[in-house]
Amino acid sequence: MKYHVPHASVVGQWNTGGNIFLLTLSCPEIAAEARPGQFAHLRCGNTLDPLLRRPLSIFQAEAQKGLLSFCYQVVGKGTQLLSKLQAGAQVDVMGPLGRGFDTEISGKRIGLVGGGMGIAPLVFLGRMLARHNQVQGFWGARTKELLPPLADQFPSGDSGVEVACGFPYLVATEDGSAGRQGLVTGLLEEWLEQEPFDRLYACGPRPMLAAVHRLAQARGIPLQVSLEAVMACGVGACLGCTCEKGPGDGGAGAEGTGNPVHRVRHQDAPNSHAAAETSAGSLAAEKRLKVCQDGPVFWAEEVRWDGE
Amino acid sequence: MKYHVPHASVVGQWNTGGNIFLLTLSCPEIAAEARPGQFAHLRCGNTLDPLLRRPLSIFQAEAQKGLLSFCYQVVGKGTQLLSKLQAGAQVDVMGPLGRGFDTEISGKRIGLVGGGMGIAPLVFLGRMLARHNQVQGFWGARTKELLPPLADQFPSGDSGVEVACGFPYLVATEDGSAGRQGLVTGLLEEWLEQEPFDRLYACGPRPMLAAVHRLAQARGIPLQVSLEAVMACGVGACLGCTCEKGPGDGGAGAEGTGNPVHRVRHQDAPNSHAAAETSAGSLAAEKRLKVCQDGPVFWAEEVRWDGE
Amino acid sequence: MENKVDLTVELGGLKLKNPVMTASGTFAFGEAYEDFFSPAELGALVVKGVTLEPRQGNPGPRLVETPAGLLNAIGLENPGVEEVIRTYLPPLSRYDVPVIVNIAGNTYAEYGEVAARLSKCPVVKALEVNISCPNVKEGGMAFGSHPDTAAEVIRVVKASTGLPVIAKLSPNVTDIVEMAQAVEEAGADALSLINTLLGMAIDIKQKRPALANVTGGLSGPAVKPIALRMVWQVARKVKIPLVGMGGILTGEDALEFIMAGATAVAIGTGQFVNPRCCVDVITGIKKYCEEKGVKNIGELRGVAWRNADS
Amino acid sequence: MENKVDLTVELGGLKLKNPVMTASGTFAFGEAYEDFFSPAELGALVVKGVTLEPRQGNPGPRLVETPAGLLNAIGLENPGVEEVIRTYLPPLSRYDVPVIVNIAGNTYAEYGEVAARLSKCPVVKALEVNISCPNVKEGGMAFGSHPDTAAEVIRVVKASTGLPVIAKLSPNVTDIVEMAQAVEEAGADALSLINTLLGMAIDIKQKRPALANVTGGLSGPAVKPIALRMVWQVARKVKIPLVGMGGILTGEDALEFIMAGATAVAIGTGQFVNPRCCVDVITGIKKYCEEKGVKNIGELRGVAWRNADS
Ligand SMILES: Cc1cc2nc3c(=O)[nH]c(=O)nc-3n(C[C@H](O)[C@H](O)[C@H](O)COP(=O)(O)OP(=O)(O)OC[C@H]3O[C@@H](n4cnc5c(N)ncnc54)[C@H](O)[C@@H]3O)c2cc1C
Ligand SMILES: Cc1cc2nc3c(=O)[nH]c(=O)nc-3n(C[C@H](O)[C@H](O)[C@H](O)COP(=O)(O)OP(=O)(O)OC[C@H]3O[C@@H](n4cnc5c(N)ncnc54)[C@H](O)[C@@H]3O)c2cc1C
Ligand SMILES: Cc1cc2nc3c(=O)[nH]c(=O)nc-3n(C[C@H](O)[C@H](O)[C@H](O)COP(=O)(O)O)c2cc1C
Ligand SMILES: Cc1cc2nc3c(=O)[nH]c(=O)nc-3n(C[C@H](O)[C@H](O)[C@H](O)COP(=O)(O)O)c2cc1C
Ligand code: FES
Ligand code: FES
Repeated sequence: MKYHVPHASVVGQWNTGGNIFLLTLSCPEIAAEARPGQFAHLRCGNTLDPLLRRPLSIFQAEAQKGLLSFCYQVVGKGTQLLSKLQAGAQVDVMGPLGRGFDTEISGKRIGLVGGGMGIAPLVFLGRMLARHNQVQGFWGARTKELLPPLADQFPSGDSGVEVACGFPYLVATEDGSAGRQGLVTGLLEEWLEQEPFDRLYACGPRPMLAAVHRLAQARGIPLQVSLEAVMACGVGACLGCTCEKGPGDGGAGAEGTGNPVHRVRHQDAPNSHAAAETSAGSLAAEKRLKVCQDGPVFWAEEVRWDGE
Repeated sequence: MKYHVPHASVVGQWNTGGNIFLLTLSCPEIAAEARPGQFAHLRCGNTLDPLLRRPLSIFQAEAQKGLLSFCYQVVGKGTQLLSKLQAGAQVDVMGPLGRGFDTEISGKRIGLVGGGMGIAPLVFLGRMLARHNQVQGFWGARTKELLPPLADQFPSGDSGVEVACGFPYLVATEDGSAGRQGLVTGLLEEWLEQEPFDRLYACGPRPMLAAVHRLAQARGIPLQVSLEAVMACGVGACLGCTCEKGPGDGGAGAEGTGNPVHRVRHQDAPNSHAAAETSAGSLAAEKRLKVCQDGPVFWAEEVRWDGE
Repeated sequence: MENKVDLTVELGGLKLKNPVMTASGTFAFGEAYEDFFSPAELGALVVKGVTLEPRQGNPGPRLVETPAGLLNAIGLENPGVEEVIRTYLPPLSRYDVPVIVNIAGNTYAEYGEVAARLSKCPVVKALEVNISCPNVKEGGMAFGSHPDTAAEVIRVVKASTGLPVIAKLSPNVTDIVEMAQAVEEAGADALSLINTLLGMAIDIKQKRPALANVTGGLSGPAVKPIALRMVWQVARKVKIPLVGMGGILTGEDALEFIMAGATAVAIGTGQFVNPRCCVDVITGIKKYCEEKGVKNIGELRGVAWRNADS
Repeated sequence: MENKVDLTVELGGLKLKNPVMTASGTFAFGEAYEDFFSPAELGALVVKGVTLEPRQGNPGPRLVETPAGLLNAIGLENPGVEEVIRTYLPPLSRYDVPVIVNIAGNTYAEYGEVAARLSKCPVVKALEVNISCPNVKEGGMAFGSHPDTAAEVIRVVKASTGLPVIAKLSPNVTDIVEMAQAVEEAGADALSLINTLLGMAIDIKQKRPALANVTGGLSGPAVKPIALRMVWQVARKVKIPLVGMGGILTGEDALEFIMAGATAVAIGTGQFVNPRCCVDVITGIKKYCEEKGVKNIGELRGVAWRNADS
């Protein structure tokens, strides 16, 4: 079930110092159903400029407290307006939207690879997976200020949200201002030389995803990636966000989509070619993938990489 | 001189309870030059919707403190956005604009007739005129909530602005919720039966202005009116606000315009047909009146009433 | 409530319970917004443009936001008429709402063929003929830019179907009235106006067009004044009913179109802003009518024309 | 600073110190914004449309705000060419800026007559021929809607003046390229695009058109995608330079037009939003060039075309 909450109230907003913000809303409906990898679609301001909603990954959902958090970077006018909201303000939110990460896995070694704001959904995912699996995070960014708030920096008391990862992670920055200097995929590659993973999850810029895909493919490790696209509707109505389909089918799906169309059989491996239940709602099942509805999380094989 | 102050800071905003607000800005440039009857042109919000500025009469200007106040009613999206601003916020203001009321007068009996938000500029005017003249106000509104804040209701301490009228006034409301029940022009007419005025000033809805004009004309009392018009530029550039010229010329001008084009000779009576200095800037001197530049204050004879 | 104000309208023989429809291409095939409201609340459901063969559409990026507007260059991505008939249309019979299918083609014959096939599909209650899509080289706007070709498309479609035919006009023309009259004469039962305005944006960081397709179609509140003017101009020059669209987000917006002469309205981009936009528009219209003592929505149709004349 | 980036451009023989001009009708006759910046900072000053006889313009209301846009129906209010020459133009000689006068007429002969009279006025450096005003029945858009009449106006004006002639095109046409080519062939030295789009708004409380004139011209950020597309389409199809306008508020907006192929840009509605808009646009362009190492603004002209081709 997707919800439209026109007046979710802001519980708190915290600025990490750079232009990264952590926004917490009281929004019990969405908080109760949100799964890692899903997103919400937010109006930024009440006027006709900006006109469209902005998609933000769910950074944390606490069903008991009814709280929903987002971690975002100010890049343009929408996020700029969002960043001005103070406790008590109201926001128009839709969610939870899209297909989240597959979390039906236990007793495995799992690697999470996040670049920049792509780390946001992986923190949520990792906290969940770490209960039954051995999770290792790899976080990368251009520079320190572009890393989302991690456990030690975050004043959990204030907004009532806890974001301590609860699993170990390594950090790489391109300028060396935090963690190792270099790309996060470098960290991953070194790790893989020592120790394997049973599954990888990645979210970040497309070149990073492509690199992780190459590493995973070479070693036969199942990989889920979360894609970005410019979106209008966020619910599969406009076909604005579609991308090309890869060789693998969508049958080896994930869960948590909230959309019956995508409640497909869960498979542990991505290449099982299980027959997906498709339906009229999913044009993309035929030709192209809707990032907002069939994704944003895909098995790497579902996506066309074209030698990237 | 007109100023553009892109970041005037909000000192305070006070809601009278209904949908009338009193906004005070720190804006020394404009506060130092603003004269009663002039207006400022404000951006409401920072996005492209609403696109245009909104004209608001100057309700109070305190040169020493550098404070500028507006008294406005929320009627649409611009004023709605303005009303959300809190102390510390910034507003983009242009001003002071237009030709204000003639204040070169002393030792006279003066009547001020204001309807609704039209009272705002007259309070500013009356405080100034009351120093050297005997001033009587007549304030009218549909109902009590639509009267701007008057002395007894206004927490002058908080925003640092004093708005006690400093002269007597009578109130009429159409529903009788404050003062006498009826139209403000009724109050004026009764008063005129007892005691004359040497000059009248009026600001309010057009039908009220027309009624005051008829009363004044019948008794030969010089009258200045402040007109409203939808405006784009506010400085005489777009010709969007023009209105038709009446039989009287603009020579018997007022002062405080800040625009050399309008620094015309001051006359005590409106019908003196003094030769106005016109210039290239004033198209309206030829054919039509620009409310934003030739006004918003006009001698009643300068305006075409057409039997209104 | 529903009984106090009569919101029913008639559109080319089709009776709608209220004048609010979806705009083609913004509602996919009907179920995307199911969690937010039921299509049964709509006057009519207009689905995505359908062509004879499946189409992949244009490469991405396909969307750019502009001030109070949206540029799209989807390029008529659709699974083709056969697949639409087999898979997408049958589930729509569960809603109590007339389904209108938007069609496009590369040639006159294709328009005719798509129309003929859809006519056999019982759930389809009318066809909206897109002669105005700015985002594909063939099927689209070329037909809609000249009265002769526009009329010919409508004649072919009319000859291929017994269903009511709504001609959807392009705003990218010098004289919208001439276009409207041409398709009316060719037999159109109603007109939809407007489709999107051809526009573009440039990404100055990359120094290239922001859309992969270079140009796209502009929709949303930015274009409302243009759409409304076209409805106004056409309203008195044709006898067939008009569906007004372009930037409608609220009941007030819809009422402007109705007062300009539209019989019904459609919501496109507004739906992306507010997932309950259609329902909010219906509610807004009803509320206005109740407050103003309007008994039948028909009383408001073209009322601004009468007041401007007087 | 000024020396680091070369912002000079040439427009039909006229050398401008930077590519930023005012749009006709939004700057009156040059002094309205004097307190905010000096016209001498501009590339060129384009003044309000002038006709042979004085015109009172349309009754009010003449303005309605729309989403990210403005509808105006001024109706070419102006004191007539004689009064303009006598009173309004001479004071402009005090600024070090080329003055361009926008002209309109009811007949070909009127266009010619106005052009001839202005040519004798030394302060005038070029004429911009408005064949596109949507707000007057005669002089305006009718000429600009057909290539033949548009070309004839330009031929008549060219025959009446030795000044550079800029043809200002209407966007309310099916094929802007055809219009551009027709006036180029008729001798235009440059093109301005675009004038306003014909639009309207309805006041639903009063149930009548919001403008007394019923329709008006839409300008501002809402129309930018359409204006930019027209500049893009025309840029490669004519040899004469283009002045791009429509919704420019920032240096970024201006750069989009330049990258689409415009030689200069003009600021209209943006001026009402920000009284220092023109100067801010100049600064914005300069800053971009400095940051990107652009030495001469000409390097950016049409660059998006080259990048889209590759
Ligand atoms: C499923 C999904 C989840 C996302 N989750 C997060 C998140 O958790 N945290 C976060 O900071 N950001 C996230 N994003 C990106 C976020 O949506 C954009 O940064 C935001 O929409 C920008 O809005 P704006 O108005 O501030 O910028 P705009 O003014 O719209 O654009 C500024 C710049 O950002 C680019 N941009 C705009 N929209 C997008 C988009 N959808 N994807 C990529 N680039 C874009 C533009 O091309 C432009 O260069 C997510 C995007 C998607 C699709
Ligand atoms: C010189 C001048 C001085 C003014 N001083 C004051 C003042 O001191 N206090 C105050 O409350 N208001 C004043 N006004 C009116 C004020 O400018 C409008 O109320 C305001 O612009 C409305 O903006 P909005 O976005 O809230 O409403 P919109 O959404 O723009 O419009 C809402 C309604 O108000 C009407 N409206 C819009 N603009 C104007 C206008 N300029 N004049 C009249 N009606 C308008 C519209 O037609 C519509 O019906 C003044 C107007 C002028 C021209
Ligand atoms: C994403 C998108 C896809 C569209 N697809 C179609 C289509 O397939 N067929 C069609 O006739 N119109 C299509 N349109 C045009 C709309 O139906 C409508 O005419 C236009 O968007 C104006 O209305 P709006 O401003 O309410 O969106 C599309 C519009 C958008 C925004
Ligand atoms: C109030 C107003 C008056 C205008 N008057 C004229 C005019 O006299 N002659 C003309 O050619 N264009 C006129 N225009 C059109 C502008 O010059 C410009 O082409 C158009 O507004 C688009 O640019 P913008 O979006 O920057 O305003 C006028 C526009 C406005 C808003
Ligand atoms: S954003 Fe509309 S289909 Fe994905
Ligand atoms: S508002 Fe532009 S001339 Fe008065």
